[in-house]
Amino acid sequence: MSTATVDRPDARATRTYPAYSRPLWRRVLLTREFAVIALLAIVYFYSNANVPAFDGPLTLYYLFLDIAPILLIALPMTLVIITGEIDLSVASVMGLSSALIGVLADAGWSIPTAALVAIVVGALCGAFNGFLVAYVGLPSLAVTIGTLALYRGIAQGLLGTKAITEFPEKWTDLAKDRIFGDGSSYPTILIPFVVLLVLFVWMLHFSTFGRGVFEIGLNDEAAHFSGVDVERTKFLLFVMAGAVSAFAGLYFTLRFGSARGDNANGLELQVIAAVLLGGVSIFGGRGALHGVVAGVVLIGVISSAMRLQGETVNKINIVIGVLLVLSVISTTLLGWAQGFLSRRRRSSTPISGSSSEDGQRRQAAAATESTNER
Amino acid sequence: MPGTAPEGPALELRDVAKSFGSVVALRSGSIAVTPGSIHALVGENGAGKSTLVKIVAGVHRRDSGVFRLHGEDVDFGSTADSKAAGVAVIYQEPTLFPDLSVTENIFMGRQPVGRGRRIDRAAMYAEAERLFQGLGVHIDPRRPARGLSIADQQIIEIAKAISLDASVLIMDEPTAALSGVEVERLFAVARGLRDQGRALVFISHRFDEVFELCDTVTVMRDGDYVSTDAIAATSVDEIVSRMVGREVAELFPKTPAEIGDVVLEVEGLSSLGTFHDVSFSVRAGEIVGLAGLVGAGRSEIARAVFGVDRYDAGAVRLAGKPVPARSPRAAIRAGIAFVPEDRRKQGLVTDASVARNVAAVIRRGLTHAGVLTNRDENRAAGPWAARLEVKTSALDMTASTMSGGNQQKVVLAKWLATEPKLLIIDEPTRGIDVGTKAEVHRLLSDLAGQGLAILMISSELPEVLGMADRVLVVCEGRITAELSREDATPEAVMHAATATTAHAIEEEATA
Amino acid sequence: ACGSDSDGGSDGASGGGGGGDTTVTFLPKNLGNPYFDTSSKGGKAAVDEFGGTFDEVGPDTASPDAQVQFINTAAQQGVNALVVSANDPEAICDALNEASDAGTKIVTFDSDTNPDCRDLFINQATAEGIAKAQVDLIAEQIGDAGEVAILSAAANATNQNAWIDLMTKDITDNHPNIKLVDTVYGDDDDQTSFDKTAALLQSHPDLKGIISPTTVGIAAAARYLSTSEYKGKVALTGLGTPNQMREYVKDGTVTAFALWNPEDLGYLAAYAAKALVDGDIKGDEGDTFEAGKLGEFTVDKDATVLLGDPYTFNADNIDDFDF
Amino acid sequence: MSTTDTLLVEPSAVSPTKRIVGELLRSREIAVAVVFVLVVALTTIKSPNFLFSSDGWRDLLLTPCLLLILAVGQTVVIITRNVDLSVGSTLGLTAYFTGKLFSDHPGLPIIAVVVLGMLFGAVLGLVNGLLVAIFKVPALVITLGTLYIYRGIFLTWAGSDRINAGDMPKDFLALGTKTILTIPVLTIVGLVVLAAVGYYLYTARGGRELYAIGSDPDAAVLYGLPVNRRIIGAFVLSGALAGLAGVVYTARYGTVSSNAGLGMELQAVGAAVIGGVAIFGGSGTVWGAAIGAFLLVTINRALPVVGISDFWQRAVVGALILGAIVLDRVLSARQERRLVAAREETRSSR
Ligand SMILES: Nc1ncnc2c1ncn2[C@@H]1O[C@H](COP(=O)(O)OP(=O)(O)OP(=O)(O)O)[C@@H](O)[C@H]1O
Ligand SMILES: Nc1ncnc2c1ncn2[C@@H]1O[C@H](COP(=O)(O)OP(=O)(O)OP(=O)(O)O)[C@@H](O)[C@H]1O
Ligand SMILES: [Mg+2]
Ligand SMILES: [Mg+2]
Repeated sequence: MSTATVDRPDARATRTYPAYSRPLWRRVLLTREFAVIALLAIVYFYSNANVPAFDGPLTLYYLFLDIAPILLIALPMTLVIITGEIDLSVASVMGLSSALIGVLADAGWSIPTAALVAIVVGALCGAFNGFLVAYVGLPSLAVTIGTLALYRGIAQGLLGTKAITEFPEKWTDLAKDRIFGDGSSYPTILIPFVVLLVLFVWMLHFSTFGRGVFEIGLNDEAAHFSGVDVERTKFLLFVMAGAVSAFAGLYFTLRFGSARGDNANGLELQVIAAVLLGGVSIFGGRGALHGVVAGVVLIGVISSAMRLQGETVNKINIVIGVLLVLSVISTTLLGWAQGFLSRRRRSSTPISGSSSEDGQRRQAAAATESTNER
Repeated sequence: MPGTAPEGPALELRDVAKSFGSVVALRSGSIAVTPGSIHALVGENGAGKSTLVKIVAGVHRRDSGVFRLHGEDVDFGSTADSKAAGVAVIYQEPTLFPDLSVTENIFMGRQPVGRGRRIDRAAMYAEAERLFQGLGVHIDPRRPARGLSIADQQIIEIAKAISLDASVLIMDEPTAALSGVEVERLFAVARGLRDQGRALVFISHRFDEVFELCDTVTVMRDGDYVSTDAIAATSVDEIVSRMVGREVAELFPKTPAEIGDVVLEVEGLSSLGTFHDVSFSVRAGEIVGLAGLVGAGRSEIARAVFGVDRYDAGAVRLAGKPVPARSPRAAIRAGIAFVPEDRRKQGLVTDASVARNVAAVIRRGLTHAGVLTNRDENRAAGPWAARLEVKTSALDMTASTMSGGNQQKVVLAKWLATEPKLLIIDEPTRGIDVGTKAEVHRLLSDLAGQGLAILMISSELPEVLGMADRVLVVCEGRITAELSREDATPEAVMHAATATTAHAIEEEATA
Repeated sequence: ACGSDSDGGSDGASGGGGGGDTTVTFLPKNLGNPYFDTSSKGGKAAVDEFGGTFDEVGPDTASPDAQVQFINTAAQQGVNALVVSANDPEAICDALNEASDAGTKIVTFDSDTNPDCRDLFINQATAEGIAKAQVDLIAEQIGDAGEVAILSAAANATNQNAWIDLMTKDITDNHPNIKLVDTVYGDDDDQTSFDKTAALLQSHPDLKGIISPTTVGIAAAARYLSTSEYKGKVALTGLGTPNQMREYVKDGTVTAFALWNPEDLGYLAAYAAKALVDGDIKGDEGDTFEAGKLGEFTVDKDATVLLGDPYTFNADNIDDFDF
Repeated sequence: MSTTDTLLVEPSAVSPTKRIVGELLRSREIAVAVVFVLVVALTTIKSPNFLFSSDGWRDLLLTPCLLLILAVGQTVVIITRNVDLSVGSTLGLTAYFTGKLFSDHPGLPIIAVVVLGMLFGAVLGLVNGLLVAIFKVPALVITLGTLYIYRGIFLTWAGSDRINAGDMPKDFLALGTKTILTIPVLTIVGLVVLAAVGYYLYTARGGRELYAIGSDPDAAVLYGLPVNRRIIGAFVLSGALAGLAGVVYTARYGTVSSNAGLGMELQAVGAAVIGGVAIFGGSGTVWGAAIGAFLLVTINRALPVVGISDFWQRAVVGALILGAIVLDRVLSARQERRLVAAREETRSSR
């Protein structure tokens, strides 16, 4: 082992450590996140050049409108999955929020108050999930399969056959407005998204709370032992997932000008697929928001380009599925390749005294050595 | 000497090498074990002992070198192969299936089958009871493995290995979690197997055990073979200096410290099923040792004080102020640091970097305007890692790549960084080699000298006696004795530790 | 799906122009629904006849948001005409309007949107006609008295709900002895419709008849009835395709059911789209256009074109049809 | 050695029969079964037809059959600490495959089609198993991927082609409702599958190894268990059973359209969870999952009968799933307290 030099350093000789074991470019470029971003760039530029009408003014605008709910929900979902939990009920919360806004608007409430109530109810739905998962200690997969049905059922029960479509034009237009005036590709929904993105990036990557989130995912017992409030952290994340989902439900309702109990049915799997594609480990403990955002946009771009090519949903599904499978097995494939390369190198050079410069490969090996644990 | 035995070695490895990625775990491991002998394998943490064991077991495949079993070249691709060839292994980390019954754990994959390959449960339970009887323990063969104490788990592992009826039995630190009585039983079983002509390999960091049980000892250092000697022809000092390649300073460098005010007061602490009416106090500059048998409930007391576990009654005060129950964070704020007994599961986030681990508890104070960056953590963690002489090439290396001793240093760095008033340290040197052990002891002594109050839990009697100013003995969840440094003799401690079971043990000894 | 090999809309910039190659995209409620498979077949036949480019796209489940994505895509491609069966009258409106702004002619068929979101609606039959035909069929089969129930598609399906309202009204007004006891929703899913039929029979032991105004629902209900003790005792009618229902008409589970020819519907929709694209019609009342083998059609009020009356299928005539 | 020591848990103090009865009474399966019986009883009081009519009796046994078969396969996978989300798509794909076989090869004997359908499902399962076992990647992600892929293949393959009752032999369709001694044939098939898998899991070495693998995968490797082979086997079984479910689907519903099996994966997981199968592997039985499937389906059928509107049904099902897992937690907490109390007792009696 590299560090096993046995002579004792002089008494209290303070040593210093380099902060990083590998150069900046390797830390930035050799990551899952970067791979997704690179793939996104490739697909985007390829489509721009080869897919008819992809370079048109509407493509990005529609793309953002379409993926906005997934983008929004992916933010809290990333944190939830990093703690090693999962929330399957998000799409049902969207549906519930949509139904609720419909019912309230129908009863003559103004949109902002109805929206506020819906978001509070969404947060409560998340709190219920969070309570059962964090404080009662039930497995989140099972709990949220239950609330997936429960919240959707309430949504459908609230509205029945009705679809409420009478919303003030002011608000439905706002959902589709563009930020920089006519012709721009950026819908207004990107404003709350960017605000939330900044908030979540800070929360996950630049706050003590986020450090706790990662630690819980890697080893919640150790996190608990060093003073991380595991329960409260998980609880809060589920509340956030609920509230953001309700907000996404609000957007969904206004964008389509239609409140229905079955709105956003099945969206949960799309969100999770996008998050996982963005490099978040389903075991928890690993992941970054830039990868997730790239993952969501990647799915959006592929769908959009394929639709423009005249492909229908079945082929798009196949491509997304294959991408998802490839994205997880790529880590293992990469590990194999690395192992193969280093074996070759070793066999060509005699076993040398270990050196510290290959620390990063050791880490990569450790990272790929994800066991079969869930 | 093994080479001189008449029928040749049962197990022989020569110049075996093994690397993981770019980590060379084993450079040239060699060992030759003759039938009818117990062969000790010793070396510092990370010397490659477990790796050698895992190669013999077929968990890993060696990169090069000779591997012979009963004179024949072998190459195991899986643990099933090694089992089939008559090799039984007790791994360093317990390998039980918590959801299955104790019996199934022993016989998994080779359950007795009756007609139609149907598992014969009755036969299996009977066989398990027979095994437990042989080991002199009482465990319900039907109970699930979940919830067993570490000692009981280790016993199951031993039963499992014995039941394989193997010609080669390898035990990787089987005694790390066992108390004196259990160790004795294990030794009796081991000697019995030796007398049946089997070859045993015994790995331990406790030299008294090595010298009591084994006949031959092989020393490893840094992935290399160093030497093999007959136990009778060597001494502890000799082996230690071969292991570390240098002289080890005094193992228990206890320096007298000035004892100050009461820092921790625990009053009437009780938790159903684990401990009762526990009261004690720790003063500044004082090292209080919690001694007792494994399973006595010492860790539980410590965990309750720190707020990780709940307790039903009682109060904890730090420097006169009450510490809220069930909140580690409140305990940390009050000035308590807690180094738990299970380093990998509780002490560290092994997949996180050294910097993040060291800064884990203090990071709240590292933010500026609510923003915390890697840079902040590195800046704060660096000096603490340096102060404890953590051996790592960079601060972003994950703790999982480090040896046990180094990991313990990271845990200590993390807690010392909080500048606590009280340090609770559970099994400070479990699974740590002599060299590092002395370092940890010196550190504890220094810290006490600086006025830190220390509550130390240890199953190693010499450690308690060597380090503690005052010894509290726990037996079955109650404090049965409080002994000053002068009064704390091994006999006094053991007597108190077995206060209620002394009778049974005597009986056992005479039986 | 059919026609997916055509590289749809590669000449996207040519929007509005009538010259020769008209691009028509069919967007049914969902793919894999035999009713729409048949209508798209008619649409393709028509487009092939007048020499345009046909494309069929669609989501895998009948939801409006998934449909909107395809409408948007059509707008981007600048297809000449989009022929849609709406999953929601309102939710897809804005998307349709945007497509319309981009120069695409919007034709709805089978299930309409709000009239101001499209250029033309091809009505398979008047809602009143459809409702009346089904009520009359069931009244005849149960002797104009007893409990009946409705097995519908999705709870929000526009056309379904319109028919259900009209049928309810028709029953109260004209059939005082018939009692409509329940409406359940099978979501146009075989399994759900099947299980909902079973539940209907359980919860209403005195049920005399079931009306299922959806092709998936009626087939599933027929399948359940044909294997149950209620076969021949509980009447079933509604809207179904002959191929799906042949089995059950022959074994006596179903006496008669209604439908228009979905192939003709698609065919007509495609020709109407062509007429709009070419500027032959604007969607004003009284406009007329030629629809190939179906002859001439006139635009009614609210920019609606009527295909004709629903046709009743029974054991005598069912073998004459193959769709 | 002396035998006078008090044992922590005394094995011989309780007679075997008493122990078995006690275990049974405490078991999760019984709790769910009781709820199931209650649901049936209450519904029958409201509407006697629900049980006491030939259709009611038949449907009670027949309707859960599809989910039962899926839940059995799902349970085997979950026991190994994995999950198979692709079963719904596999079901759809094999259902279509079955219909296609009949329409393209009208002469094919029914049994051959059943076997081919299961084989086809097994191949789809094998793909999952190989990916999960060889690449050591989470089953949740892999099977989420194959959920999309298989359904995409299904849609592409089927296109606008649809299987109607008329395409299939009458004998085959008759299987959907045929009964033997008032027990539907398909239910018998389901129960035979259940019994075979249940027997295997309880009494075969391979079955016990599945539990071991789920209980601690790392330990299973150290133990020398054939982990990869068993995991692949579990997925193949799950796939084959999903294939069988596809055949059953075709026989029962007589028509296959593009949304066959849509969303069934979550129901299968839900049935297993209700039946006490731990989502993190290592414990649970197929019997529990079977009762879970029966309960889930029967609740769904009972709600409209007792007059709960169509729209609230999913909410009730969700509440039921939550109730089941909370109940499980309460029961196991009680068990734990008992263990602690027992330890306390032995301690103070020494
Ligand atoms: N799977 C692995 N991947 C990477 N490195 C490993 C792996 N297993 C062991 N090592 C490294 O190989 C070296 C030898 O480890 P090993 O466990 O054999 O030591 P040991 O002598 O048993 O130590 P201890 O006394 O602490 O148990 C250590 O540096 C360890 O970090
Ligand atoms: N996971 C568990 N589930 C149930 N009981 C446990 C568990 N772990 C320990 N116990 C019980 O709690 C009591 C105290 O156990 P523990 O081994 O932690 O004591 P200890 O004195 O700290 O020993 P150690 O020397 O291992 O630190 C014992 O009776 C033991 O059987
Ligand atoms: Mg070791
Ligand atoms: Mg302890």
